[in-house]
Amino acid sequence: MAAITYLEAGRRALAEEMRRDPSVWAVGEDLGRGGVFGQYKSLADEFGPARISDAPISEACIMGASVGAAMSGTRPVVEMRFSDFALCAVDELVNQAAKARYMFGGQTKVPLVVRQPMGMWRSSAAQHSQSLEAWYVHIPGLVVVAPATPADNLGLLKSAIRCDDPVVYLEHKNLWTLEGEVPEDEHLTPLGVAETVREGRDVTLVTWSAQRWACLEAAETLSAEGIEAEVIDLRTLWPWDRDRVLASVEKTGRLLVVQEAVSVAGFGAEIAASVAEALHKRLAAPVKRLGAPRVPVSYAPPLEARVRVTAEAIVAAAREQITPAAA
Amino acid sequence: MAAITYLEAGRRALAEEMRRDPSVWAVGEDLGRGGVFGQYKSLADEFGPARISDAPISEACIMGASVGAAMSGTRPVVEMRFSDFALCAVDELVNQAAKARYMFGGQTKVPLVVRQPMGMWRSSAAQHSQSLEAWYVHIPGLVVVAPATPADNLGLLKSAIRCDDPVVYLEHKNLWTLEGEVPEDEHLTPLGVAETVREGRDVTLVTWSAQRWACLEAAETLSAEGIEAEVIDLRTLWPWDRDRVLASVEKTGRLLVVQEAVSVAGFGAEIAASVAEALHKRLAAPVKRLGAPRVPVSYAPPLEARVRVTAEAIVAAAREQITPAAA
Amino acid sequence: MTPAPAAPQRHSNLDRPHLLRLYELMLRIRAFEELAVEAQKEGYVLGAIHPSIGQEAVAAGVCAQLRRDDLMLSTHRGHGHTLAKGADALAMMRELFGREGGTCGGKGGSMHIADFEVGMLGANGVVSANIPIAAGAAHAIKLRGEDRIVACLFGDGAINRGPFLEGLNWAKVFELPVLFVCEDNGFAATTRTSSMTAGPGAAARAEALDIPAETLDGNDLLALESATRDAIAAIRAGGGPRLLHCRTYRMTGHTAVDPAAYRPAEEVAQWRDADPIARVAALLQDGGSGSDELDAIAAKVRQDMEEICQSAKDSPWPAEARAFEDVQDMGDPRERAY
Amino acid sequence: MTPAPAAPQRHSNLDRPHLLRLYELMLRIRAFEELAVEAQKEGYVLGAIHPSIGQEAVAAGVCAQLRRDDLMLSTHRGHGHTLAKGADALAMMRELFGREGGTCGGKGGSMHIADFEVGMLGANGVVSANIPIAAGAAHAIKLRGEDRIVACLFGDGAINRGPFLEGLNWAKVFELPVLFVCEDNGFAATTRTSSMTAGPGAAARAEALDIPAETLDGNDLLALESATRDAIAAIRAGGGPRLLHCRTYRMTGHTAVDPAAYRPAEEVAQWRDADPIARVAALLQDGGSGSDELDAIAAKVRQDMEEICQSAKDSPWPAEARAFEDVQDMGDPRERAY
Ligand SMILES: Cc1ncc(C[n+]2csc(CCOP(=O)(O)OP(=O)(O)O)c2C)c(N)n1
Ligand SMILES: Cc1ncc(C[n+]2csc(CCOP(=O)(O)OP(=O)(O)O)c2C)c(N)n1
Ligand SMILES: [Mg+2]
Ligand SMILES: [Mg+2]
Repeated sequence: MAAITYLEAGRRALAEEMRRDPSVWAVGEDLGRGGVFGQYKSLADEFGPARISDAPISEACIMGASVGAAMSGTRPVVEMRFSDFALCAVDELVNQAAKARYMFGGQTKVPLVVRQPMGMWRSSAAQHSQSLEAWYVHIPGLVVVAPATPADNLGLLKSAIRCDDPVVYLEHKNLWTLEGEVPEDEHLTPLGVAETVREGRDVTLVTWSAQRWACLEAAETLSAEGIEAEVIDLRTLWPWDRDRVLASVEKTGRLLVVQEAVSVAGFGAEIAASVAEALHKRLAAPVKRLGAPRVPVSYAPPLEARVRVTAEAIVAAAREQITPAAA
Repeated sequence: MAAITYLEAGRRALAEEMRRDPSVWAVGEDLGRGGVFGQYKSLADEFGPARISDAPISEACIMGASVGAAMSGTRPVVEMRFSDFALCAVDELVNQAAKARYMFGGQTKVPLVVRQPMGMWRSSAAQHSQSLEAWYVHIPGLVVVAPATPADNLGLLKSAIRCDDPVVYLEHKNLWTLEGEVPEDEHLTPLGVAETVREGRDVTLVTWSAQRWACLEAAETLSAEGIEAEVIDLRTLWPWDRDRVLASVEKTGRLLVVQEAVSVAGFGAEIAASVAEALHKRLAAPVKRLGAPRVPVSYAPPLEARVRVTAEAIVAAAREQITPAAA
Repeated sequence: MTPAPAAPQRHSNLDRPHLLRLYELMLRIRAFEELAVEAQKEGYVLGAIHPSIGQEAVAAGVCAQLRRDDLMLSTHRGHGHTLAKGADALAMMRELFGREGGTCGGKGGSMHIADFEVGMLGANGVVSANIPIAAGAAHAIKLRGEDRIVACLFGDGAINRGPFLEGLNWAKVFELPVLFVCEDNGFAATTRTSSMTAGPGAAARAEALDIPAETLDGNDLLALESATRDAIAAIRAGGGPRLLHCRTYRMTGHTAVDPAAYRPAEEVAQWRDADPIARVAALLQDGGSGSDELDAIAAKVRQDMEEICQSAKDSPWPAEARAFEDVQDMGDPRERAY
Repeated sequence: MTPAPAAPQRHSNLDRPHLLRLYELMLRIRAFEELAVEAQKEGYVLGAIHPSIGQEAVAAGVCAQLRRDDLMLSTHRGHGHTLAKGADALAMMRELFGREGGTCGGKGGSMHIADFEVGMLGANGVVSANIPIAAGAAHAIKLRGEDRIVACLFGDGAINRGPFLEGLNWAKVFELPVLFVCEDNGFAATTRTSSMTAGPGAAARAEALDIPAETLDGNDLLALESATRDAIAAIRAGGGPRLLHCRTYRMTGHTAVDPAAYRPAEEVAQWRDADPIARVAALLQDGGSGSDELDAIAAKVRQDMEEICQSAKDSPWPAEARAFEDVQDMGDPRERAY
């Protein structure tokens, strides 16, 4: 084991897969100089500019060309820079990549990975801060992944690159510098399998991406109060690990979904609804979601902070589920 | 009262608002010849080609230009032809139209209406059949409307045009030829207000758009069996009429959400989750959603039909909520 | 509004057997579409059909010259291209009827016909969306060091969408083996394209990107063949992308059910006189084919196609379970539905 | 790689008072950005800053010539344009610091500065997205029969995105009053734009759409002024859109924290010698301004800007409730959150 950053883990994953499989290549703006966050640093030295390819500012074509390249014997890793810019390439991702295999009756597959750095990070404001995982989960044909740790960014990115489906791969910008232990040998995290990060008997916190850390912090605080929260990091949002979540809520009787995204019509609604459908009788308290209010993200630090889901908010919500305030 | 089609109702709404307010104009491909479904037929004769404007096949620019025109003293009605093609204009709608007012600190508003004919219709296949209302509900800044009757297509489109927010206006292609009574005088349907289409005590069916009709058909069948379903047509999906839905489920104790869209991470999840959160104790049965499986829409009629939510499926689900099959 | 320019004949000595094959191909394309339109009237085709009647020279002059292992991407108006690339007419007709055994198992329909066996990577229901995909297929070819090329067909309306610029720029920046073909029939649905297009069009826009381009009479089979041959040779030799701008006309409405009342009758008549199939027939007659010979070919083609059409009509529907197949490897598409 | 071309001087008789005003404006822009960068180092600016240091002639030569009621759309690198259009420097600096009283109340930051009072309809965080918006603002002007124009600034990297094509085509098809300005600093972030751009660039692409275009030394204030004046006159007279392609250079990295190690030092040095402010100073000296006079202006500008910066630092944060304001009229943005 060695401690590396989340960013470095992604870099290592790509390098390992490119060494292993000559059909893997990466394409995006500025990749030759390491990419906007340095995720591709020095990869062009090892793999050359054809396989670590620069691109014009043409998100639609970066995505569309990758669809064509994926249908023609290569496995592109597509860098969108900020998940917000993927909105310039939605036809290509949703109408083309996600549907080609089905529309064409199974004649082709579209094995590409779209890296979309997501989330709030240092006053990035409304056009550089979005978390739109719910959109992609809603689209048949797509796999959706959102790693929260360096080990998972290594193991999930490698699995995503090996997956024959188009994968929307959501790294969180606020985690780039996070350090964590990572196996030195080949490390693959299976897609579709959640991690139970902490066991507990009183309430199940279901989360993904950066909110994993807020949940863990909240769980510590709750534990000091005698409330044991089970924390599940979904890691893959489609397919999500339904069995794991249901088993946990079966045990705890309480579900709190924690997401950074806007709560309204967010992915948390899917989980809350699914659990309410499946475990109504077992629930000791109503299912509950925490997420952002339905507002764009502000630039000013106090306004940006105002829409974050904090550990304190999680603690308060969990407490409330266990001991409802008098109405 | 006179019976007109859903399509004609939309045409009348636009004509009335254009007569009333010279700043209203419409823009989209083929509008000068009536638009792809005839929704704009002969409007260019009355209003001229500048106000019923053709457009190049440039969805991104149709949307983007409308954002600029909306910020500059006009009220564009934007025709996207098929909601699927709006995916070529997502940056313009989501990153620009929806966020401009907020990002710019309230200096401007973006009063535009994006007409996006949606839904399954006669073997239109995967790129001409989508229902993506959940996406837009998730985006702060947008209003989302989905009329199901001629009267509502008249009254809601007029209200949408008068609204100062960007409105995603989802007409259902399968309803174009539907006839219904419409007031002859000015008729405005308020945004954000659901319609209780049928009262009932046993189960609440919440729906919108074309599924209103499947729900009504199902309610008839159920009624013959002694099950009285209350049918609520939301009409506006954001803001949705939460109070109406909660009051109904408070009464019936059961919620069944019926949607044409893919169920996973669909808008129905928001409603189901919200009701489960708010009314857990009151629920006599688990909340339940009906929607499409997570597959693209097929061309072949039997495969297309396979993913529709039918009246029979609604009846079966409602029955099951009332008398659960032995486990 | 202007009639197709009378392009100079490039081939002095005619290869009659070759021309006969292309003549037959054009007739097959037309028979395929005429029968498809009839079948739609009879209720066999529920989705939209966009006929290419009048545009068959582009299919025969361009697409038929690709190698089988070359790739091709087409549009909503792609039956001709697809037949010319070698796809099976019965599988295509079945696809239009939504039947088992269709090119896409009935899941795509006319607008999504694809036949990967012959390098046909798909029609597309989204105008211009095939352009970046074509660039990407060529990118893969270059990465893999192959000598294949990609042909990308699109209409005159497609050049006003962003992916046209992005895809052409991409192909030129990476010097990719793509033959771009603008099949300019003067209209985008009901809109006269010139009214919504700034500047002279596809060729000028390509040239502004340093992509060599040529404007052609799109109803002149020989001119198209010759220009295509040159372009393909240059592309295959590593010369980067090229564009052919082919001016033709759509003899039907935008879809089979569009009466196309927005076009002056004289204009339609003028172009009817420039019918590409009739022009090839005239060439063949000049070259020595008797009208009997030509009529016999036409009759045979028609009869074969009628059999194909009947066979498609008799084909079974896909099993319902197919609705859930070929979505993706990961996850159960039925989860939480119903 | 090539240095800015030495453009021929167009103004023979210099309007010195006017030039002094533009000189002062350019100094103000530079002082604004230098202080913003310093403030970022001190932790006052959390978001990204994209300085336009070295590019001030475009702001002064183009944007300063717009009428107050003309409209303008800018980019992520828009401080200079915005100051030249007449926005208040204190409100802008507050915006960079995320404070109450910022142009957008602190909600936008550097990449979303807008000042509708002076016709500045917004910087944009999405490259090229301002181009269709500008076309639409001009569309509204035409629909309303006004004589205003819209200026739309974008970088050389922006011309490879689809909205560039779509927006220019739109403006030409509808003959709209837009002045497109490509501020070509040779780079798109860390990428030398020429490496990812096919053909000669913005002007050639505009001309392929029949939009008159001119390529200019973007560090030559007088050349820019003269070309802009002509273009604006033609546009205001109803002549449809025009494009100016201004070749300049970014003296800093892409953002204030980018060391820009990807550029050869000689290239940077060459362009430093072509500093647009120094060039105006030289002109003024030729025209009779003493270096004392010029130094005094510079000192005054710097001092004013330091006061502004200090005042911005002392400004209060926006109240938290502002997070929920100005989202939209319909619906409660707090619903179901927390
Ligand atoms: C992005 C997009 N916008 C609109 C449409 C609807 N549409 C289908 S075909 C067509 C006209 C296309 O014109 P052109 O490219 O000239 O091809 P043609 O139909 O003439 O062959 C339009 C507008 C579409 N399919 N995709
Ligand atoms: C659609 C989109 N893609 C990528 C980015 C990231 N980005 C911001 S500025 C920039 C470079 C833009 O280059 P150019 O247009 O030349 O403007 P300059 O920065 O040189 O002024 C890039 C790639 C973005 N903001 N929007
Ligand atoms: Mg056409
Ligand atoms: Mg630049």
